[in-house]
Amino acid sequence: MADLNVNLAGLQMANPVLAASGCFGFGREFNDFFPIRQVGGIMVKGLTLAPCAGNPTPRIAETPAGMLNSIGLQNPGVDAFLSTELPWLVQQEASVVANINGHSLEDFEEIARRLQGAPGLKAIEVNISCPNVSHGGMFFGTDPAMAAEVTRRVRKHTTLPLIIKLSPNVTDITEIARAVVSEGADILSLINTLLGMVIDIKTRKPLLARKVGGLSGPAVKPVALRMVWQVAQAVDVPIIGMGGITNAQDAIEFFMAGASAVAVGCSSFVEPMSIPQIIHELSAWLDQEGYASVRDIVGLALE
Amino acid sequence: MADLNVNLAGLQMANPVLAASGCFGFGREFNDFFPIRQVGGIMVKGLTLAPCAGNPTPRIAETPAGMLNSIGLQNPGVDAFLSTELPWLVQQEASVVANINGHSLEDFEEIARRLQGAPGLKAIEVNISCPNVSHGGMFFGTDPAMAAEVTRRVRKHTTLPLIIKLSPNVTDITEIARAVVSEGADILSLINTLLGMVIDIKTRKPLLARKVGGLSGPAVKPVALRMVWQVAQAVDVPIIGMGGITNAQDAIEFFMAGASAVAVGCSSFVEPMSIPQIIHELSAWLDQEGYASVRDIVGLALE
Amino acid sequence: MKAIHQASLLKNKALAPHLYEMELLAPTLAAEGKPGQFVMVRINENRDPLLRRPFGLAGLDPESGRIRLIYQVVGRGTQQMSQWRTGRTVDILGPLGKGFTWTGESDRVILAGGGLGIAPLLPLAQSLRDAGKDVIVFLGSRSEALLFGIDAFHEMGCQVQLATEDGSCGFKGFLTTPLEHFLCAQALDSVFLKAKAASESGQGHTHSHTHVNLREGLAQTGYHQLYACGPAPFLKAVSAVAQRYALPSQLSFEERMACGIGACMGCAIQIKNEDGTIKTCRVCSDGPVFTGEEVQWNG
Amino acid sequence: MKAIHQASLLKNKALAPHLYEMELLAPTLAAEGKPGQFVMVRINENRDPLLRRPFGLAGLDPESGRIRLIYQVVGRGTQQMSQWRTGRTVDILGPLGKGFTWTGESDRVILAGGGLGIAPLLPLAQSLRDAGKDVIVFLGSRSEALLFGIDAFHEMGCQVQLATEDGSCGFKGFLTTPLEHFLCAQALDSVFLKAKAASESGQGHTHSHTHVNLREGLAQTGYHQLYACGPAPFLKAVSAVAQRYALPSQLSFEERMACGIGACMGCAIQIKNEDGTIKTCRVCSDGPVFTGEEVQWNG
Ligand SMILES: Cc1cc2nc3c(=O)[nH]c(=O)nc-3n(C[C@H](O)[C@H](O)[C@H](O)COP(=O)(O)OP(=O)(O)OC[C@H]3O[C@@H](n4cnc5c(N)ncnc54)[C@H](O)[C@@H]3O)c2cc1C
Ligand SMILES: Cc1cc2nc3c(=O)[nH]c(=O)nc-3n(C[C@H](O)[C@H](O)[C@H](O)COP(=O)(O)OP(=O)(O)OC[C@H]3O[C@@H](n4cnc5c(N)ncnc54)[C@H](O)[C@@H]3O)c2cc1C
Ligand SMILES: Cc1cc2nc3c(=O)[nH]c(=O)nc-3n(C[C@H](O)[C@H](O)[C@H](O)COP(=O)(O)O)c2cc1C
Ligand SMILES: Cc1cc2nc3c(=O)[nH]c(=O)nc-3n(C[C@H](O)[C@H](O)[C@H](O)COP(=O)(O)O)c2cc1C
Ligand code: FES
Ligand code: FES
Repeated sequence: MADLNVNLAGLQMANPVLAASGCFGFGREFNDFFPIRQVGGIMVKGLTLAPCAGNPTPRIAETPAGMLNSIGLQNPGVDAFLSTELPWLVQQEASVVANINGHSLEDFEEIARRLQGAPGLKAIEVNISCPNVSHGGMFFGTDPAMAAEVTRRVRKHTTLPLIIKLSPNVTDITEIARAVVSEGADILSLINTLLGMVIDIKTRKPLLARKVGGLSGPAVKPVALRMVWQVAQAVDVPIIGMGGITNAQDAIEFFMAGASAVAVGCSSFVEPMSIPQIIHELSAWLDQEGYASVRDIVGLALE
Repeated sequence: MADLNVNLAGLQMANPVLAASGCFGFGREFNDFFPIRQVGGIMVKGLTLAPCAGNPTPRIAETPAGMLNSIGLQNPGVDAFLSTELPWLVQQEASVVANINGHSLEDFEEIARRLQGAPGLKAIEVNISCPNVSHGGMFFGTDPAMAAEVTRRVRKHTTLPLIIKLSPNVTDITEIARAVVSEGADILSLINTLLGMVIDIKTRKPLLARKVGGLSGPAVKPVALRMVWQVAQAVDVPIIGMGGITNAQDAIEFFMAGASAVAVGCSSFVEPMSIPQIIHELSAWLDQEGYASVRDIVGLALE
Repeated sequence: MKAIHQASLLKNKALAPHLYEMELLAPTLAAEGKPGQFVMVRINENRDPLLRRPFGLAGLDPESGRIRLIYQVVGRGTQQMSQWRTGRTVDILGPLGKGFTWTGESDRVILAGGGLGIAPLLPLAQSLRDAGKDVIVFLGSRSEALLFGIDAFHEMGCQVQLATEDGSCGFKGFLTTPLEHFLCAQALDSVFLKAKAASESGQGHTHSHTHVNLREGLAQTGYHQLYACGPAPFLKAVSAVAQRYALPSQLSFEERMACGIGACMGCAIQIKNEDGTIKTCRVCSDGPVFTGEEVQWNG
Repeated sequence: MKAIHQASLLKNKALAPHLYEMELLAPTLAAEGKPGQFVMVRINENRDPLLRRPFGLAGLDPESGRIRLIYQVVGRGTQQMSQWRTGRTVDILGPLGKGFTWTGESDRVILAGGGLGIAPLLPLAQSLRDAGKDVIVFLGSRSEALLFGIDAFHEMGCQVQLATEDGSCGFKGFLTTPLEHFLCAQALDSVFLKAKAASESGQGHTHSHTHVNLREGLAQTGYHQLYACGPAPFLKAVSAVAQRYALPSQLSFEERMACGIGACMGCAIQIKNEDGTIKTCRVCSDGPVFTGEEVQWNG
């Protein structure tokens, strides 16, 4: 049996398959399908300082081999997370990563401050790439200076492994990657969603109430993989790769492109058992190919 | 019968459905399936100054609802186009747009110069967004100043309607759009391909010989549509929208997002009859919905 | 328990143009599913169409292990479903959502179904009849061809009233009109009876408080609950009628869904808390059934 | 004429694990297709998998209107094809490419097929036999289970020689070894005969120019053409053998394809011009058959 353990800059996980933020809620729904402690790490739904009701519906549009969402960070707020969701998750022995979102630099700082010392919390993922909010959101992630500044601010307030989640909606993702690593990012996660749109030709209007939304799913996989491969060559920190992973083969492509771990997003919607299935298939493939550890395949496709 | 005629800044076409560059060769292959004069406009395979052999194989990789290509502008060169391909196309009564590519600013100028006055040529499309060549290519299209400079140089040498083809691999496509319009672009076409990658987990290497390639097909449609919608709000010139169009419904979404014409790319590979089918379905839909002209639906989904 | 089922397709037949009935062998689902719950159907093993499609449970037979779906061909997914041949394995996720609820009392209930919203009322009516209730069903659609289930409701011993927009069958117009007539008549009857009783005992001033009395009137008829399913504007209209008669309603909603299990927050609906504040709920897991009283209608 | 055909699936059966034979009713294709040409099969009506899959024509029967494909399950597309049931309509584009060519002479030809490359040799052998030629077929694969068509070749009156990598059948090793043995033996025979004749007439110096004589030798045997189909390394090896004996070869190539009709430039191959310069050709429309002499092998 191949060793699935990974340690990403202090983020120790029993296996390298995480649940992507916003695609696994706070784990409760999936516990009906399998024990959620089986997930390498759960990146919970994006947290904001205050509770957030999100955007009007429709918030979901199907696209070829993908989907758009414009949820808009609907979540109970960081305090409810700390009082209700986190303890429940820890009780399930889940490995939890908090995904944090701010409308301002101060928001990010304040959330990080509140999370500091939270029992059982394993890491913080800073979402500087949400395309679905008007203030902040992706704006922080498309400008290197701004991305660096968010990182610097959050870094001050947390001793946890710090993950910065990058936006694919940029000309040069390596520039942003370098900027946030230079300010103390321990880990990079990518990609968040690509900005997209669907028009309802019956109503002659954008289908989503918010007009544009974030594209994810298999459709984006080639873009995500390319970006992971580029970033892996540009910086020296571990990468959590995501974007369109639906099976172990997809995951293996990300490892070979240089990711040390992967996250599964909207595949969990289509197949609630996606994550345990991928872990199982990954392990079987490593055995079959004679690898002792999943760490042995990281970066194989880099020159 | 709804009127399908369009006139984009002097580029007059019998219908608004073009063949996207690189996806229709020089028309010969499709003439076996239908008379190619039925196509609104044929954007021929990207031309370079000298003949070009392109990249090593594999050059094609399938992706979820899409494909990567790394052809690398294989073409017989602008002179062979003028002596052999263009006359044949004109003889077929095809409406021809030359897609031009340079490794340097001088290349672009020289090609434009040689095309000036070519009998039957209807417009020039400047490809500043090819992701598959090492010199020039996409590099010209991801920097607003560079994009503006290419436009300015080509503008000097052509009296034909000037189309600039934009790259989607940018943080803000409206910035590039504005830059090229300010230097005399008559029409914008978008999107070219998104940079992507596939890894062959058997060989542990990128599947394409060139490692990365351009993603196109239905997968990219939501991104293309969003960009057309953004650019339509940012500039005042007509837009040729493309990216993942496989049927009239897709095309109508692009019109509603603000495109005055659309181009069909890799759908022609899967269904050689795509273009005439789309024209036919589009016409039927316009009749059914009571529109007198396709021009009446342009921009309906803009606020 | 929510689970993925590999169901065998037993029947897939057209009821009307674009309207299909599907029967599937899925014993666990048939045993555990409740009226008002739904399932999500995977269209194929590929990644396009990507998402599962939600359909209300339109029939539940624990004995034969069968479930029924009734669906309309509106897009690519349902188009493909309509081509499926019997014998095929269908990948379905369910049962999902909370479903309708009812009390143990043998009172009288009203069901209102608009278009495809008729489907989930079929197993509901059965359960309500099994619980010993009087059931009257109002069915509305664009035209006669799109109505279905009428015989089934009759066989269960329900009263049935019809409305079609084109008048091809039953009342010509929206279902809310006969519904309102019915409620009004019932209430008037009881008000009249009460008034008669009162006047007979010499305490009559019936004409001054008509409206209040109509509300009270209905309460006395034994109608304590209305169940409705259909498009949002239909639910809104039905719920408005019900509220005029102080009739509690349970409404089953539709919304675009990615997961169907409460994880993606895609299917939001605004719900009023007791204190009047608004919370965002999930149609898939907090619903799809909400009470007419708690829904915050927008627009 | 290249066209899209809606063919009816008549047969789809496993020949060996992961190896299938498909028969389709496609009269125009069956009438117009030529050995060495191929078709592109659409996997489904959705957009994933997006691209058509190329398969060589493995059987052409103009009389019954049938064509045959023989395919191996290697990925998602072929996996799904293997599940198709008879009666289904299959969307195929063809005939594509240029196919093999032959002269009207009733000479002798050699066929070499590696793995799935055996498939297009079946209709080729038939046509060559019909043209009155002597045909010897060399078939190679990893192991016996993956060989097919042997009986068919025999029935056509071809000689058949086998090679398997694991030795489960015929020569143990690559097909190039028996092929080379055969050519060598043939050439030696004819050289020997010539030498014998020469020495009998007193002009013998046979031992000094062995190699040149072997080449000339083969030419005198009546073998003027080799046809091969299989993976690129196989073609390269076969073509090297053929060139040692100055035997002209026609090789059928595979490359990843998007369009199959010559429009996308995806399927490039480097071909030498007469003057030694290199041009880039398209496997799909300029090929898939190229001569061993013109191919520029890389690596
Ligand atoms: C809880 C629930 C129960 C339902 N029960 C039934 C039923 O019993 N019978 C029936 O015919 N229909 C029912 N619907 C509607 C049904 O889900 C849609 O008609 C169906 O998903 C359309 O799929 P399509 O691929 O044919 O259409 P497309 O337009 O191609 O679908 C594209 C996307 O939009 C979604 N979508 C489109 N229309 C709707 C809609 N009205 N509601 C939700 N999502 C939609 C699809 O699920 C898919 O994700 C129900 C919907 C919900 C939410
Ligand atoms: C001219 C020609 C003739 C062929 N004839 C036959 C035949 O008679 N029998 C047979 O079994 N196979 C044949 N092949 C190979 C066959 O096309 C592939 O095995 C098939 O496309 C694999 O599809 P998949 O979806 O199962 O694999 P996947 O790996 O999922 O396919 C992914 C993509 O890669 C392409 N691809 C994968 N392998 C190959 C390959 N070897 N050659 C070209 N494209 C490939 C697919 O077409 C598709 O676009 C031929 C190929 C060519 C070019
Ligand atoms: C419905 C939905 C909600 C999401 N919410 C968040 C979020 O709150 N925070 C975040 O960082 N990313 C969010 N994402 C992005 C995912 O975490 C992930 O980066 C993206 O979906 C790509 O992965 P996938 O293709 O596997 O879905 C969301 C994605 C979806 C589909
Ligand atoms: C095989 C291939 C070759 C292409 N070659 C060119 C080219 O030479 N010049 C160019 O401007 N765009 C080229 N493109 C991009 C297309 O013109 C088009 O912008 C893109 O494919 C998006 O459209 P689609 O999704 O409909 O294919 C090429 C695309 C493909 C798939
Ligand atoms: S559909 Fe995902 S939460 Fe309801
Ligand atoms: S596959 Fe398109 S040119 Fe050959």
